[in-house]
Amino acid sequence: MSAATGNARPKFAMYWAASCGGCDIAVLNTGERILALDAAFDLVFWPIVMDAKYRDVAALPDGALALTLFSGSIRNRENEELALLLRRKSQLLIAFGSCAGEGCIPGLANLSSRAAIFEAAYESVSTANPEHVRPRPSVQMPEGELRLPEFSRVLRTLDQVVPVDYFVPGCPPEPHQIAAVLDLAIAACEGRAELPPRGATIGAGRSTVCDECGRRRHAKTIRSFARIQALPRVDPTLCLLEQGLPCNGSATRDGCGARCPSAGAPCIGCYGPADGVVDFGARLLSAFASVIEANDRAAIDRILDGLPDPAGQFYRFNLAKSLLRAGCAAWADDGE
Amino acid sequence: MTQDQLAPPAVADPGRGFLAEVVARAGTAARLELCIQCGVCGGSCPSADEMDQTPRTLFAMIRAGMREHVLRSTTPWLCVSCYRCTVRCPQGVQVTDVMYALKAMAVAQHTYLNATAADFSRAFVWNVETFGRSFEAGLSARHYLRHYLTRLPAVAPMGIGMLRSRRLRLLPPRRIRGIADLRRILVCAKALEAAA
Amino acid sequence: MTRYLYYPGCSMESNARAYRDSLAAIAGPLGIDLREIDDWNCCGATEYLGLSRLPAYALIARNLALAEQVRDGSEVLVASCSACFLNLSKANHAMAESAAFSAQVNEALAAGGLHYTPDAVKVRHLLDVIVREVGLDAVRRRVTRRLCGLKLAPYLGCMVPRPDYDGRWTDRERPSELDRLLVALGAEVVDYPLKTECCGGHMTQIGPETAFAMIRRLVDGAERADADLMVTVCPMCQMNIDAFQQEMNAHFRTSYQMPIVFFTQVIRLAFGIAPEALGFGRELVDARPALAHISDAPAPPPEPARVRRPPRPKGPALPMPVMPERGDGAT
Amino acid sequence: MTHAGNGGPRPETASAAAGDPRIGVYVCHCGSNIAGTVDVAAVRDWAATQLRSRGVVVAQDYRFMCSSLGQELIEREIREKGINRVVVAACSPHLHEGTFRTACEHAGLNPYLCELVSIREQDSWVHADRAAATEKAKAIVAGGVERVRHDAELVPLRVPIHPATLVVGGGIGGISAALELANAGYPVYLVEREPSLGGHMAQFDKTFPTLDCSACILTPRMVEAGSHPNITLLTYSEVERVEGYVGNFTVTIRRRARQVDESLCTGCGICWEKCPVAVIDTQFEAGLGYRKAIYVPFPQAVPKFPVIDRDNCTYYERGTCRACEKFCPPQAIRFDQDDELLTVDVGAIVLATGFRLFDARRVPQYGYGRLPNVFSSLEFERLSNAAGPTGGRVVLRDGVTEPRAVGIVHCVGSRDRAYNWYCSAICCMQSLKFAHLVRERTGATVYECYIDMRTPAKGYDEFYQRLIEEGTLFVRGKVAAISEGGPTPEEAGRLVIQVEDTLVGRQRRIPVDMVILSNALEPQADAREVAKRFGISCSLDGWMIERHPKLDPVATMTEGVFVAGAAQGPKDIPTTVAQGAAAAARVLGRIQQGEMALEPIRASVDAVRCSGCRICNNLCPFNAITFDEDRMSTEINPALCQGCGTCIAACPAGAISGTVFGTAQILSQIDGLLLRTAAATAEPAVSVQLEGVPA
Repeated sequence: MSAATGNARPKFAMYWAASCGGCDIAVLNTGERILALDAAFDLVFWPIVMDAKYRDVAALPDGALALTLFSGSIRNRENEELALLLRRKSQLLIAFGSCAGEGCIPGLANLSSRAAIFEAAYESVSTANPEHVRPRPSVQMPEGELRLPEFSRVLRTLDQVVPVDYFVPGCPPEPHQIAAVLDLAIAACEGRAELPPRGATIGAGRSTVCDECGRRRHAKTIRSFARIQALPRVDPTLCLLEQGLPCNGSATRDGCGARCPSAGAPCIGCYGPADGVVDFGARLLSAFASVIEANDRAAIDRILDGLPDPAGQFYRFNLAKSLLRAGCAAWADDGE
Repeated sequence: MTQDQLAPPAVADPGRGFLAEVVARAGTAARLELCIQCGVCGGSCPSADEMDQTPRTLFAMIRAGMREHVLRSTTPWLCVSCYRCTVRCPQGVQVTDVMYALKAMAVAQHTYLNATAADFSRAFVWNVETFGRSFEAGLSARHYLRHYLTRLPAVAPMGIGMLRSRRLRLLPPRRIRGIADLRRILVCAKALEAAA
Repeated sequence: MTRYLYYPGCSMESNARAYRDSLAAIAGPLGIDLREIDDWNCCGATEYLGLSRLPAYALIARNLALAEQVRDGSEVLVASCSACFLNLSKANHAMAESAAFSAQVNEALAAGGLHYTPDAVKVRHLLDVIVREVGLDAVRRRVTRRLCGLKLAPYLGCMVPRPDYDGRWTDRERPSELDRLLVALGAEVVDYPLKTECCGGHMTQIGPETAFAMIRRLVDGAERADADLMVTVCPMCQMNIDAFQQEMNAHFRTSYQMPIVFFTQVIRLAFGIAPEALGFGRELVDARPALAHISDAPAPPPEPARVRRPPRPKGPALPMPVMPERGDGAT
Repeated sequence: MTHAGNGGPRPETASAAAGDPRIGVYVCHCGSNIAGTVDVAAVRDWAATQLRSRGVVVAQDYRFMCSSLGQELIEREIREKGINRVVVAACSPHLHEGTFRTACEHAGLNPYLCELVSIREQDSWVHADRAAATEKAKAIVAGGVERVRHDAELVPLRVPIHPATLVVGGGIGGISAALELANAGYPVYLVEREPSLGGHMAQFDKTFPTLDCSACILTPRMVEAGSHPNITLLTYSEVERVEGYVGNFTVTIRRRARQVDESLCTGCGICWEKCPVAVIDTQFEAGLGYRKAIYVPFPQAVPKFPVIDRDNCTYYERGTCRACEKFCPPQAIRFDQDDELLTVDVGAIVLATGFRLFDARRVPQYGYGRLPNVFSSLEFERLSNAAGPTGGRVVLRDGVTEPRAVGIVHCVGSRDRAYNWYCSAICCMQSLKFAHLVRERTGATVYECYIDMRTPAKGYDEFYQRLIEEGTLFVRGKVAAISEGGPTPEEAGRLVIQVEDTLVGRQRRIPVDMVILSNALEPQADAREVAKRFGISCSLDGWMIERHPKLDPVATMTEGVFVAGAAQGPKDIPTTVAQGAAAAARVLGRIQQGEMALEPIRASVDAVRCSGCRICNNLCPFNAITFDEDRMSTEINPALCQGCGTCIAACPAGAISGTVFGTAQILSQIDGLLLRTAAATAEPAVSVQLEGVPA
C-alpha cells in the first residue's frame, strides 16, 4: 500500500485504542476509495494494515502526521499514552467512531467497579482460571519486573484526554460518510477545500434520524413500551415510537440514512447525540417521559416496566461522554 | 403525607413540654398539636356527660401544661373507643389514640382517681400475657369480686345464663404454643418503650 | 372457593359461639374458605393500648407477622370481630405510615423470631368480604327462605365503620353495606339511625351506669323503629346489648326485650337451616319468638323504574333537596 | 467539542453586547439581613480579585442596593466604567429583578444582561455559620458571573391589543367588569351559561351587613348590562375554544338553542303560563320551587327571553304538546332551532365564573337530604326571598309551620380537612344575616353554632353586635350531629343539634324545628376544565390561581387573562365587585396602550435541527406549538409562548432553545457555583464544556 513513497505526500495514521476494530474494517470497507487514500497520503502507522512500531511514531517530529484517525476509547495507560503521542505528532486528530467520541459499548463498563469488571472477565463460566489470576500493573518475576498498562478506574473518551480536532460519529461510521470525510481531508490537504471550525462533528447531519426516516408520525402519546418481538405486527409505515417501540431516533444525530428504522428496527443511537444535546440519555429520557400518557403512579410504573434496561436504552453509546460520566460503583472504586 | 413527614420539630419551649410529651406518647400521627378547639369531639362523644372534662377542654389543658389536672381527669377512662370524634375531627386529630396515651401516662404515674378501669385493663393484659388469649370468665369473676360486689345480685342471672348457653367458659383457655415467644416480644417492646 | 386468611379472635371461642358456628355453616355456601392463622394471640382489645403503646402494637403485629408467613397467594386477612378488625388494621396502618415506628415494632417482633412488612396483608372485615367479594347477587342466589315480614334493625357499632383506615365503607357515619345485605335476604330493614352508635364497649365492666344509658338508647331506638330483631356484626355489641339488657332494665326500671343476633345467623336462616341449629336461643333475650314473624308472603315486586319526574306533591309542601350525585369532582 | 448548549447564548448575540464581558458585581447588605450573616466586604473583594479572569472588572457593596442611591451606583458605573454585564447579589429575583433590570436600562444597558442572584433567601436567611455562609455567597456570585457571560440582549416582543374584551360569567363580578369596560367605550362580550344574568346574587333576598334588598341593587346593573350599546350579551352560552394570545384572542362561543326566536319574542310570558310541565327548579330556586319546561329563571331576568328545557319538554319526549307554540302571540317558538357557534376576536379575557355550593349530603351526620327540616344556605335564601316559593315566609318543609326554634350551623364543608381545608369567608356573615331574617320573620329562637366568628370588614362586626342585641343565642362549638329528637316532650318530633358548647365545656342537645346549614363555597364543578381552556391553572382546591396573591390579585400567569370574584376563591359581594372593576381597569390599561410588550422569555425552534419528530407537539400548556406538515417542522408562536420550558426539556434533538434559561446559562452557572472557574481553585478533573464556553 505504501509502495508509492514520496515525502511530498502528507502522512496518515490510524490507531485503535479500546474498541472492537469495526471502525478500521469500516474504513477498509469504503471500496476503491481506499486507493485514493493511499494515493493522497503516505500511510505511516496503521496497526491493522501494516507493521509499524510505537517508537517509529515517537521518532517522527511533532506535527509530522497530517491526519490521524483515532478509533477506540481510553481504557488503560497504553491507550492514554498513545493518545498523547498521536496528539503531539498529528496536525489533525480525528476521534473516529463512537468509542473515541462517546465511549460507546466499552463505556458501559463505567457502571461497574474495576473489581466487578475483572470478576466478569476472569471468572465467568467460560473461563478456566483456577488460580484466580488477575492482571496487575506490575509483577516481580525471577527474570525481573513485568509490567502491564494500568487499567483505568473509568473509561474516557479521546477528547477527555487530549484536544480533538473533529469527530466522526457512528458505530461504525457509514462507508459513504467515511468516504466523504476522506475526500474532505484530501481536498483540504491539497488546498481545494476549507475545513470546518475545530471541534465540529463531520461526516454526519445536523438534525436527527427522524429527519431521514420516512415513517409517518403524529403528535405523540405513549401508553406502553414493548420490545419488538412482543408486538403482534409492526406497521411498516408508522413511526416506531408511536407503536410503543423505544426508538432512539429522535435524539440521535442523522447521517446514517435512518437504516435501522427503515428496516423496521428501532434506532439504538449509535450516531450519538444531535448538535443541540448535552446529555443524550437525559434528553431522551425527558422526551419519552413527556409523552407518556398516564397520571397515576401505577400506570406510569407499568409503562416504564416496558423499558427493562434503562441504561442500555438511553446510554448504550454515550455513558462515558454523558454528564454522569460513570455510575457510583466506578467512582467509588478505591483504585486497587 | 406519612407520619414521619408530619413529625413536628423538636420542642425546646418548656411551655410546650407537656404537649410534646403527650404527642410523643400518642405517636406523631395523632396530630394533637393541630387541635383548633372546635369541640366536635366533645359534641360527638357518647359518654361526654360523665366526663369531668370534655376531650377538647383536656386538649386545652394539655397545651396549658396542666399536667396534674389532665392526668387526674376521668375523661380518658370514660372513652369507649368509638372513634366518632376521630372521624369527625376537622383537623384529623386521632382523639382515641390521645386518650390511650393519657391513660397510659396516668397509670404510669398512679394519678388516676378511680382504680376500676385501670385494674380492668391490667387484669385483661395479665390474662393475655399469661395465656396469649383473653379469659372472660376469669377476668369477670376477679373484676366483679374486687369492684362490684354490690352489683353481683344483678349480674348473677346474666352469668348463669351465659354459662347455661355455654357462652362462658370457666376454665382458662389453653396457652398458645408461642407464649414464650410472645412474652419475649412483649418484654422487648416494653424495654424499647421505656428507652424511648 | 376463594381462600382467605382468617383471624377469629377470642370471643368467637366463648361468648360469640353463635357467630362462629353460623359462620362455619355459611362459609361453604358463600364460597369462602377461611384459613385460620395458626397459634394466633389476643389482639389486646381496647385495653392493652391504654396501658402501653408499643407492646400493644407488637402484640397485634405478631398476628400480622404470622399471617404474612402463611400468605401464600391470599393476602386478605379476614377478621370477624370488630375490635380485632380495628386493631389489626390499626397496627398495619400505623406501621405503614411510619417507617420509624414500623422498625420499632419489628425490633420487638424479632425477639420472637418474627417480622412484619407493613401492608403485606390486607385486613378486611367479614361483612366487607361478603358484600364486596362474594357479592350480594351470590348471596341472593343462595337464599332459599326469604325472610319476608322480619323487621331487622341493622347495627354495626363503632369499630367496623370507624375510623376506616383503608376507606372500605360507603360512609363512616351511615354505611349501607349491612342494610343491603339484609335486604338481599328478603328481610325488611327498618330505618335505624343509631346503627353506628356505641354500645358502651368496656364501660359495662368499668362504668356500668354510662354503659346502661347507651344500651337503653340503642334498644329503645330499635323498639321505636318497630324492629323485631337487632342484627349485629360485633361480639362486643351483641354481648353488651344481649347479656346486660336485664341489668339495664333493672337499673332504669324498664322492660325492654330486644333480641340481638349476629348477621351470619340471619344469613344462615335465609339459607334455609332450622333456627336451633344455628345458635338461636343462645342469647339471653330470646330471638326465637321474633322469628315467628317470618311470613311466606311472595317476594315483593322489583323496585319500579325511576320516575323521570317525581310527581309534584299536592299542597304547600316544599320539595326535598335534589343535589348532584356525590363524587362529582368532590375532593 | 460538539455538544453545543442550546438556546440563549448565541455567541454572536453575546458578543454584540459590546465585545468582551466587562462585568460589574454589586453585593447588597440588605441592612443586616445579609450583612448580619455574610461578610459582604469579603465577598466583594473575592469577586474583584478571583473572578477578574472571568471578566469581573468592578465589585461594590452597598447597604441597600435596591434604594435609589444603590441603583444610581450601578447606573453610574455602567456609564463610567463601561460595564456591559451586571450581577447583583441581593434578594430573590422575585422581588427586585425588575428593579435592577430597569436601572440597567436607564444606563443604556440591555436589561437582560443583568442577573440577580440571591444571597438572602438562599444564604443569609437559612444559615447561621458566618464563615460558611460567606463562602456560599462567593459561590453564588461566581454562578451569577458565569451565567451573565451567556446572557444575550433581548428585546420584548410588541403585540397590538384588540379593543374588545370577553367577560365569562354573568354574576355580579362579571357584570361589574363588563360595565366598567363598556362605560369606558370599549366593546364587551358577556357570556353567561344560564338563561339570565344575575348569578347567585339574584337568588338572595338581602345582602349583609346593610340588609339592602339584593334584587333592588342588582337588577338595575343587570338591565344596564343587558341594554348597553357596547355589551354583546350572550346568555345560555358557553365558551368552547380559545385560541391566540394576549391582545389577539379568537374565542369560539356556543350559543345554546333557546328554541325561541329572540328577534320576535316579547317576553310576554304566555308560553310559560300555558306550559303544562312543572319541574323542580334546582338552579335558581335551589330545588325548593318549581318552574315550567319553558321558562325564564326569574321575573327580572335579563334578557327577558325564555328557553325550552329540552330534557323536560313533552314535545322532545313524545313529539306532542306544542302548547307554547300554539299560544305564542308573535309565533317565536322554534322547536328546530340548533345551537350556534359564534367566533369573536378579543384582546383580553376576564373570568368571573363564580362558585358552587358544597353538597351537604357529604356530611351525613347533618342529615341534609334525609331530615326534611335541614336546609342548605341557598335553600334558605330562596325560602326567605319575597319572590321565592313561599313568598318570603320562613316555614318548615311542610310549607306551613313556622319554626319556634332554628339552629344555624357554620362551617359545613369548610375548615375541615375531610372536605375543604379553607374558610369559605362569607358564611359567618351570611349566617348572621339568616339569624336576623329568621328573627324578623318568625320571632323564633335562633341558635347560631360557630367555631370562630369571623367578621373582619367594614360594618361586619357591627352587624354581629346587632345580632347579639337582637337576642340570637350564640353557641361556640362545631356541631357534632343533627338527629331526630328523642321521646322527651321537648325533643319529640323535632330536630336535635348535638354540640359541645365549648364556652361551657359541656355537651348540649338543643331541640330546634329547623336547621340551616352554612354550606361551604366550592369551585365550580368544571373549574379545572374551564381554567385549562383559558390556559390558566387552579390551586389544589380548584380555585383559579392569580398571578400574585397580594400584588397582582386579578391577573393570571397567562397574559391577557384575568380572574375576578369567587372563581379565584370564596369572597363576598363587595370584594367581587371590586375585583370585577379591578380586572376591567387592568384590561383598560392594556387597551389604551394600543400594544404591549411581552417578556422575551421565549422558546424557539432551530428549523435545521428540528427533525419533525413531533414529541413536543402536544405538550404546550399555552397552545403555542404548531406543526408545519409541508416542511415537517415544528414552530412556536412567540406571542403565545410564555417561556415555561416544557418543550425545551422534551425536545430530544435539542432543537428547541429558550432565552434567559438556556442550557449554557444553566450549566455555566452550575460550573460557577461549584467554583470550577474561579481563579482561586485548581482546574477541576472533569468539567462541563460547551461550545461557545471559553475554556
